[in-house]
Amino acid sequence: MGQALLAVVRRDLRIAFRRLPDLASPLMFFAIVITLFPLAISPEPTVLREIGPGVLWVAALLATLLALNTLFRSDFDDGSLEQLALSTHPLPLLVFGKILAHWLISGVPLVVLSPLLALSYDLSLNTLQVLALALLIGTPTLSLLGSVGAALTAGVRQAGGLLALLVLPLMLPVLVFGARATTLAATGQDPAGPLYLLAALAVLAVTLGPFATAAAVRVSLE
Amino acid sequence: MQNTTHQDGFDCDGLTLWRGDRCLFSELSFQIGAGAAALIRGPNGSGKTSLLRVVCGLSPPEEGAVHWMGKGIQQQRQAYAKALAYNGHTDGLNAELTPLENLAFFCALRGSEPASSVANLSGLGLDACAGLPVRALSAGQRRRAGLARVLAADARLWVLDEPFTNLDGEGRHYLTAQLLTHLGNGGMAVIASHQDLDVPAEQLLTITLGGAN
Amino acid sequence: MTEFLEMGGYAKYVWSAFGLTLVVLVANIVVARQQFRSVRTRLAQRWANQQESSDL
Amino acid sequence: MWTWFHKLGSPPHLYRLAGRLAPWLLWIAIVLIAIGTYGGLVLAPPDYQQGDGFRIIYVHAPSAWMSMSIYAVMATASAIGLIWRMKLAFAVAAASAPVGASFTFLALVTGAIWGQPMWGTWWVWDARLTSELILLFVYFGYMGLRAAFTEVQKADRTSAVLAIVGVVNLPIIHYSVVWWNTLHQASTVTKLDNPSISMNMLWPLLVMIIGFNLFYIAILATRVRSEVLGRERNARWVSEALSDLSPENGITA
Repeated sequence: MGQALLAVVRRDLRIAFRRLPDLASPLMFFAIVITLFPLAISPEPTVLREIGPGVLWVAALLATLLALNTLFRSDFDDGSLEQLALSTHPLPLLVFGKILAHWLISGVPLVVLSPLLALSYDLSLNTLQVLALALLIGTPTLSLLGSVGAALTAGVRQAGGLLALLVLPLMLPVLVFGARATTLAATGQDPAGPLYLLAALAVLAVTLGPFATAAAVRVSLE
Repeated sequence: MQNTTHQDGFDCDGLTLWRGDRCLFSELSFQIGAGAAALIRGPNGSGKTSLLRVVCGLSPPEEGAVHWMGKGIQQQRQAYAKALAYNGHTDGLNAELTPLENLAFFCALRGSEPASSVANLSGLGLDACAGLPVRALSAGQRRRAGLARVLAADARLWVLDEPFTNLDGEGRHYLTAQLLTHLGNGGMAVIASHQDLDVPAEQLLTITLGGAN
Repeated sequence: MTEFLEMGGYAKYVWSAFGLTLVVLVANIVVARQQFRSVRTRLAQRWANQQESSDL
Repeated sequence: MWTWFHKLGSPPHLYRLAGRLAPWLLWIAIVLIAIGTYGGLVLAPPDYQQGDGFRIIYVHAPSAWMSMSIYAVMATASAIGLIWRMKLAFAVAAASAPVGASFTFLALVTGAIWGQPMWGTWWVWDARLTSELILLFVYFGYMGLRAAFTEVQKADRTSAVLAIVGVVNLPIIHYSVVWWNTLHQASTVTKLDNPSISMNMLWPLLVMIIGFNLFYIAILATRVRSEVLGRERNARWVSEALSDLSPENGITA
């Protein structure tokens, strides 16, 4: 059982590293969106400190959304998704492998990159740590929820806008708790409450998500 | 076509499928036992591919059921998956990986030996391009790599969609030989194709689609 | 009567809310019937065409 | 009991039943809504705090209630469709979505109108209004996904999965919005809570809610007939149903 999961993760990581530009574009997008706001609002450190956490989390959400397109589309087009569905191993497990690989190539770089970019928002070291921790807990949920939308729109051409409309409402709780945790840290308060809520969302997403995504894959393959 | 479910074989019972406005086939029933192959013929767009996808359990029919060893395939998804090897129009190979990597992945999924996949690759004359990413392969080579997966899966039931397209004479010969040995060992096959299968008549069941509506 | 219409100073809020409700309810009825009628006529024509082509 | 449920599953039966029920349901709904409106606008005393402004609740609360219950109907119908393969359940879900979206929009705007005198602005990030707004996006997402597929069967099953995923997530989204709203309670003192409701204020509200529900079912009946015709267009009974080409209206109102 675990073998199959590892096989899927290894395969997806190998494919991802063969197409580095696809890997890098969500991260570049994340960085660019973050640099827009000081230009749009103001370079004042006090202002940036206040909007920093929110901007970083919205940018993280949009970057994850961008990265979702590569999750099922190529496998749907070249027929490997059919082979996964016809495999002897349960589809939710294989789909979980794909989502895990997707998180490793899109979520984890966000966790690593965000504190560096957050420096430009003059946030304290403690805030950067909490931001990274909150993203570490929140991005798996984003990938799991997003994968349901990605599977449902795998067969749809130019599904970009539709995918956003389907998935962003589902991601709101993560945005609310994640941004709140970071803001609490930025204002020197204890961010434990929202972090626990984020963790609760993650547990819920990990247990239910793969089954929903597997059902979505089966339906889009019909 | 009697509708009794064949105890140790494969059968379709009263299959009906619509595609939007058109009825592709209705009340379609056939069965094959060990060593037999079903050839699905019919003009383009007559629903051959759709029928194969129903046979694999990928898409549910409007009415009717597919049985394997006398039991409905929806009730034994894992056992049926073990017995089945499917190759559709697209060969299910990722373009960035090499044929060998693709095959190794599917063998790992099936828990079968990767060594057998290497043998199949060479048998299908793919040694030269085993190291190239699939996107650099010709359509014929891609088709051979897809068939290599079917051969490596050592499944009892082959479901192949136009396996001979893009294959040259030598490839066709090799595939037919493999098919005959597969049937010889009690295997079964459901194949959609425009070409004839030179399989002995008593082992061949031909089903023509497209005349129905 | 005018006192009633004033709604204690909230006239424009209360009447705009009830007015919009009326619009949405009527719109639902009209759209539902329109859709039903257009599906019927479309299918009736299609059925008529089929009859014609099979009588040839 | 099961024969009733099974008979509902046969398209011609449902088509005729819906045809007969729709006019009656609609008339009863219109009468109830008229009574509720009269009760709400005339008979009910003004609220001691909000004066006559509170009367907007008689349209805001029922439509907010409908927006959520219709989505629940869609999710249940989708589950029935996926589990028991009842095509008509998908027809109910497909028919309900636009009606649900219209009630969500109505709840959103009447909520904003109701809040305006209190807050002085046309939009405030109140927990319930924000949840209604998100629900409207969810409805548009459902209808958008359904429109992305030309083939009815594909659209049905894909949107069914979305509806079920949605109904699981909606409570979580709502409570995270409420949680978020309480954080910023300090800045906006207002909250869209129901004023204390006395009996002669309450009965018009209940009448309105029942009226809205019957209205929804009446509209659903006609819309399901269209969906059923569309899905069964090749069945023999459809040609018979169409043979009387007289414009037999779904709704005689």
